[in-house]
Amino acid sequence: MVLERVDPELAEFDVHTDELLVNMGPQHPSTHGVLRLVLRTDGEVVKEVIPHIGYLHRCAEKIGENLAARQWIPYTDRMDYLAGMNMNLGWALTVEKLLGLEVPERARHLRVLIAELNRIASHLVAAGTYGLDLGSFTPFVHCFREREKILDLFERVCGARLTYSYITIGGVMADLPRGWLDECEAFLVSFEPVIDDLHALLTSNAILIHRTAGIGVLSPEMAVSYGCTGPVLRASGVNWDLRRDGEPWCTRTYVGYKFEVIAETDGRYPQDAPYPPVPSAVVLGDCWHRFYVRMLEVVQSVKLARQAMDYYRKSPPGVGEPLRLVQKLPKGEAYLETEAPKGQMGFMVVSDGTTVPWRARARSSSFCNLSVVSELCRGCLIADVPAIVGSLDIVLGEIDR
Amino acid sequence: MDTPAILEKLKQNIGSGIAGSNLEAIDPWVEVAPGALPEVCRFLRDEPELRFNMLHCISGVDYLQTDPKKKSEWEPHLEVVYHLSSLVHRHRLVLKVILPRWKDNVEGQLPEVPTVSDIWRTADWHEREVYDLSGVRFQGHPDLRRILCPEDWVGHPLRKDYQMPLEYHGIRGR
Amino acid sequence: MQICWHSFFFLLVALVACWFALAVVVSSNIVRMALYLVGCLGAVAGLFFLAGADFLGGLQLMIYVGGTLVLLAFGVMLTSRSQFVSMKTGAAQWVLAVIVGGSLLAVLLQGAFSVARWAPPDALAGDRPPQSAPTAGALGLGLVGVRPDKLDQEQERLREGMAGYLLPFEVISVHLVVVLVGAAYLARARRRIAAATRPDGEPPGSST
Amino acid sequence: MPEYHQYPSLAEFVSTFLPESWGWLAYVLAALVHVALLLVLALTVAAASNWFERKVSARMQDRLGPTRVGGRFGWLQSVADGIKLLTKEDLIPREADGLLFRLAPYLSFCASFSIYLALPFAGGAGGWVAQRLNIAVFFVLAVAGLEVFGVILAGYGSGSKWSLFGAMREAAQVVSYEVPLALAALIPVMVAGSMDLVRIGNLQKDGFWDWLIFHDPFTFLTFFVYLTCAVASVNRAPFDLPEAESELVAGFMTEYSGFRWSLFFMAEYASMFAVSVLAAILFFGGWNGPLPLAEWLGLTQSHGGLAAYAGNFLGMCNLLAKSYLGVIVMMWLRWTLPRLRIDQVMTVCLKYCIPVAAAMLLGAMVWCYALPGGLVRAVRPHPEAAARWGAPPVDQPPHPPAALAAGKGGR
Repeated sequence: MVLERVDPELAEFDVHTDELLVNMGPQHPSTHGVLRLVLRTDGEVVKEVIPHIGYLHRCAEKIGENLAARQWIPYTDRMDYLAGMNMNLGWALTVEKLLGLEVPERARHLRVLIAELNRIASHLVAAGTYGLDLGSFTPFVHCFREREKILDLFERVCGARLTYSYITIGGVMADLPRGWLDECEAFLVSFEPVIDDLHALLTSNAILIHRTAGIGVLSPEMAVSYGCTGPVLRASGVNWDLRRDGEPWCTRTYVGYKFEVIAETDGRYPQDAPYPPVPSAVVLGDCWHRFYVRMLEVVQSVKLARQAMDYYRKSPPGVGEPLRLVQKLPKGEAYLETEAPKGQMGFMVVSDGTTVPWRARARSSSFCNLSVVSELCRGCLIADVPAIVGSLDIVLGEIDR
Repeated sequence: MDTPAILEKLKQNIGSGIAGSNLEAIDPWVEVAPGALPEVCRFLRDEPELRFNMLHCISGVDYLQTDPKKKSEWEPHLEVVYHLSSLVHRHRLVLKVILPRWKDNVEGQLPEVPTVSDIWRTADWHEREVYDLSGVRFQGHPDLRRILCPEDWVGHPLRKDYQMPLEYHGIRGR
Repeated sequence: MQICWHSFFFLLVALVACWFALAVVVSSNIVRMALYLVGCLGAVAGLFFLAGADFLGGLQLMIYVGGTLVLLAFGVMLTSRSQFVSMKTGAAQWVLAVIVGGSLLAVLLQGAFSVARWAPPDALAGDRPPQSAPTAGALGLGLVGVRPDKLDQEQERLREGMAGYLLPFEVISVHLVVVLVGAAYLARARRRIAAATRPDGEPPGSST
Repeated sequence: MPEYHQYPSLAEFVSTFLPESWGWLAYVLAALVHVALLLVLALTVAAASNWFERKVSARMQDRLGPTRVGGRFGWLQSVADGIKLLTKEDLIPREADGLLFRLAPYLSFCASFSIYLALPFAGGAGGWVAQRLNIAVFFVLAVAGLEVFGVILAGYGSGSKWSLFGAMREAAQVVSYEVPLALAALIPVMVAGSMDLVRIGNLQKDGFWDWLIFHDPFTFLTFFVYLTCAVASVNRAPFDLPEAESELVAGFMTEYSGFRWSLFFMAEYASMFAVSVLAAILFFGGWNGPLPLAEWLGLTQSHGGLAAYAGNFLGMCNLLAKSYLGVIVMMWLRWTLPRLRIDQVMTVCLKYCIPVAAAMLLGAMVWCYALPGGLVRAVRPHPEAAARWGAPPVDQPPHPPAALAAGKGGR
C-alpha cells in the first residue's frame, strides 16, 4: 500500500478512543452551585460541553406578580446571593424609575457605600473559589476571612449576613448605627495588605498563569453578541461600565464619584501600578484577564467606599422612608440595568395602576455569561473546564431565578 | 440619537415593518410586525449610525385579566419585548411584538415569532426561556427546548391563566 | 534431619510463580490476568533474589513488573470494554492448549533434570576456576570486554582491550526503539479518501 | 581509614541463644524484628504527618488547626482520625470488581513500605539497615515503581468513570517520572562510586562541606531536579492530578472509604517519607550532621561499644530530622501552589526534567574526571579525603560472589 503525501485534514488517525459522555455536576465540587455540564470527551480533550440549568428554578417572576413592589425585595437578594445588596439596589432603582421617585442625598451615598462593599465581598468569593478550582486552597481561606469582616459590618447595619433586603424603594431601611463608619474605615485600612497577598499568591504565580493564559479566549465581538457583561466583557477589552456609561437613572447614584473603569487599553490596565504587570503569555479575553479585572475592581471599590464615607459624613440627615405598601404604581413599564459585581443585572416592571406589578422581570448577567461556556470549552482539556467556568464567576441562583 | 430620530430612520428604510410606537412612555418603544422582525433587527444592528450591537433581554408579557371583578384596560394579547442598546453610540431602543395569546385563537397553538438568534447569539437562550415560561414559539431557532423547567413540564408558568399541575412525578402540586 | 532451607524457599517461591502462571491461563477476566502476571513475574524476581543475584532481581522488578506490566495494564484497561472483559475459551481450544503446553513442559523438565547435581551455587563455584564452571560468568565478562577464556593471550596490550559486545548491544536497542516509534506512527495515519471523490461508490474509510 | 568494629549481626546474636540445629529460627526472628521496627516507623510517620500537615496548613492559612483533641495542640488528632476511619463502613460499589478493589490498597501500601527495607538509618558497622543491599538505590527505585499498580487496580476496580480517569493520569505520571528520578538519583551514586547507601552515607562524614550536594555545582542542581521528580512520583503538591478534587472528584480514591482509604493515605505518607530519606542520604550526608559532632565527642566506631551506639543514635536522629524537613517542604508546596494540568505535568517531565538531569549527569561526570576531590577539595586539597574519594571502594559488602573475585584475582 503506497501512502502518498496526504492532505493532513484528510488523513484521519484511526486511533479514535470512543467518545465518553461524562457528567460534571450537578453535585460536582467545581461547578459553582447546581450546574450540570455534559462533556463529550475524546480521551482528555473535550469535544463539546452542553450546560443544563434549571435545577434552582423557583419562578420568582411569577411570585412578583402577586406581591406589592416592595415585598419582592427579599426575592431579588436571593437571586445573586453573593451580592444581595446590589440586587436590591437594581430593583429599587427600577421601581423608582417607574415612580419618578427621588432619593435623599444621604441615602444615595449610603447605597454607593454598601453596594461597593458587597462588590468587594463578591469579588473575594470569585478570587477564592477560582484558586480552589485550580487547586490551591490557601487563598480561598484568606479571601473568606476578609469577607467575614464585611459580613459582620453588614450584620451591624441590617441584621442579616447574606439576604439583607436593606436597600428598598425610596431609600434604605435604616440609618447606620453609631461607630459603624470607624469600623468600616478600620476594615478598609486592614484590607489593603491582603490584596497584595492575594496578588502574590495567585496573580503572579507561574502555575496559575500557565493554567489560565490563553484558555477560554472570548473575543470582544463574541462577548457582545452573547450579551456578556461586567468583568467578563471588560476582560475582553470592551470599555463599558454602567456606573459611568449607564442610563441617567443608573449613573445618577454615582454622580460626583471619581473611579476608573478596569479595561485593558493597549496592553496596560489603569492604575495597576503597585500590582503585578500583565504577563506576556496571556491573550486579551482569556481566563487570566477575567481574574485580573476582578482583582483590580476590588481596588476601585475600596476607593469608592472611602469617597462614599466622606460624602455620607457631609450629607444632611434623613435616609428617606420606604414606599408604603398600599401606594399605587403609575400605569406603564420601566426597564433598568445596574452594574452588579457579576455583570449587568436588569429589572423590568410593568404595572397596570394597582399596587401589585403586572409583570416583574429579572435579566440575569450570569445567564448570558454562562451561555458562552459551550463556545469557550470546545476543544479544551478536561482540567480547563473548571478553570473556564470558574473565571466566568456564575451564580446559579441568579441564572435559574 | 434619541428614539424619535431612530424611529424616523427606521420608517424611511423599512416603513412596512413598523406597526406603531409610543414615544411618551418612560421607555419609548417601537412596535414591529412579527414577519418583519429579523429584517428590522438586522438593519438596526448593521446600520452604521445605529449599531445596536447588544441585545440586553427578551421578555414575554401576558396581558389577560383573569380576575372577573377588575375591568381590564387591554384586550387579551401577548407581548414580546426586546431591549437593545448600542455600546458604540450609547443609545437604547425597545422593540415590541404584539401577538395574539393563541395562534389564530385556537387554544393550545403557541403564537409564532421568527428568531433573531442568528443576529445576536444571546437571543438563543433568551428565546428558549420565553418559549419555556411564556409559551411563544420562535421559528428557525436552532434548538428550541425548555431551559428552566424540566423537559416534560406541561404548560407555561408565566401565562396569567396558568394552573399549577395537581402532581408531577408523584410530587403533589396543589 | 537438617532441612536445606535454601531449596525449601526456592521450591516455595517457584510454586508461587507456577500457581500465578496457571492462574493467568485459567482466569477469564482479562484484568485479573494482568494482576496474576504481576504476581508471577514478581515471584521470578524473588527467585533471583534467592539466588543471590540482587541486581538481576532489582532489574526484573524495575523493567518487567514496573515497566512492561504497567503498560500492559494500561493497554488492557484502555481497550477492555465490557464485552471484552471476560473471554471464554472453547473446549477444543482447551484440548489443543493442553497438548502443546504438555509437550513443552516435558521438554523443559527433561532439560532441567539432566543437570548432574542440584546444589547451592556457592558450593559449586569454590573449587574450580571460572572458565570450566558451566556458568554464564564467562559470557557476561565477554560482554564487557574481559575475556577469561583468552587469559593466555601473549601480547600484554591485546589482553587488555578485547572487543566487548556492550556498545553494539546498546546501539541495537536504541535502533529498536526508533523503529518501534516509527511503526506506531505509521500504523496510526490511515489514508481516508473524501466521500465526494470515491468514483465507484465504495464507502469512504474502507481503504486501509 | 577508621577500622570498623565488627558487631555480630542481629541474626548471629540471636542464634547464640538457640540450640545448634535451630539456626534458621534466628534469621526468621531477626527479620520479624526488622519488619516490626520499620512498620512502627512508617505508621508513626504517617500519623505524625497527618497531624503535622493539619498544623502546617492551618498556620499558612492563618488559623489554628486541631486544638481540642488530646490537649492544647491536638496531639491525638491522628489517633482520632484512625479510629474514625476504622469504624467507618468501607463499602464496595456494585459494579466494582471485588478482588481488585480489595487488593489495590494492600498492593499500594506494601510497595511503598518495602522501600524501607533497603534504607539505612545510621552508618557505622554495616549500618542500621534491615537488609544491607549492595544495590540499595537500585532496589529502592525498582520497588517505588510498583506503587502505581495499586493505583491502577484501584482505578479500574472501582468501576466508575471518574476513578478510571484518575488511574490513567496517575499511571502516566508516575511511569514517566521514574525516568528522571532514576537519572537524578544516578548522579550522587556515580559521584560516590557505589549504590550501597551505607557507603554513600559514610563517604559524607566530615562537615557539611563534604555533603554530596556541595560536591559540585551539577549535583547541587541535581537535587532540585530530584526534588521535583520525587514530588511528582509521590503525587503531591502541584502534581497531585489523580485526586484533583476540582475535576475528578477524588480520582481513584472516589469509591474508597474507611480502612481501605486510610491504607492509601498511609501509603502516600510512607512513600513521601521514604523519598525524603533517600534524598537526605544521597544529597545531605544522611546520618552525618552539618558539623562532625560525633567525631569531636569521640562517639565513633573506633571507641567501641556504647560510644559507637550513641554515635549511631545521634546519626539516626540527624537523618530523621533531615528527611522530615523534606516532608515539611512537600507540605509547604502543597498549600501554596495550584495544580498543574496533565499535559503540563508531562511537558515538565519530558522537556525539562529529563534533559536537565542528563546534562547534570554529563557535567558531574566531567567534573569528577577533572577534580576528583570535589569542590572544596579542589580549593583546599585535603590529603586524607582525596585519598578516600579517589581510592577504590574499600569495605566490600559482607558476601561478594566468590566466582567473580577469584576470576579478577587471576589476572
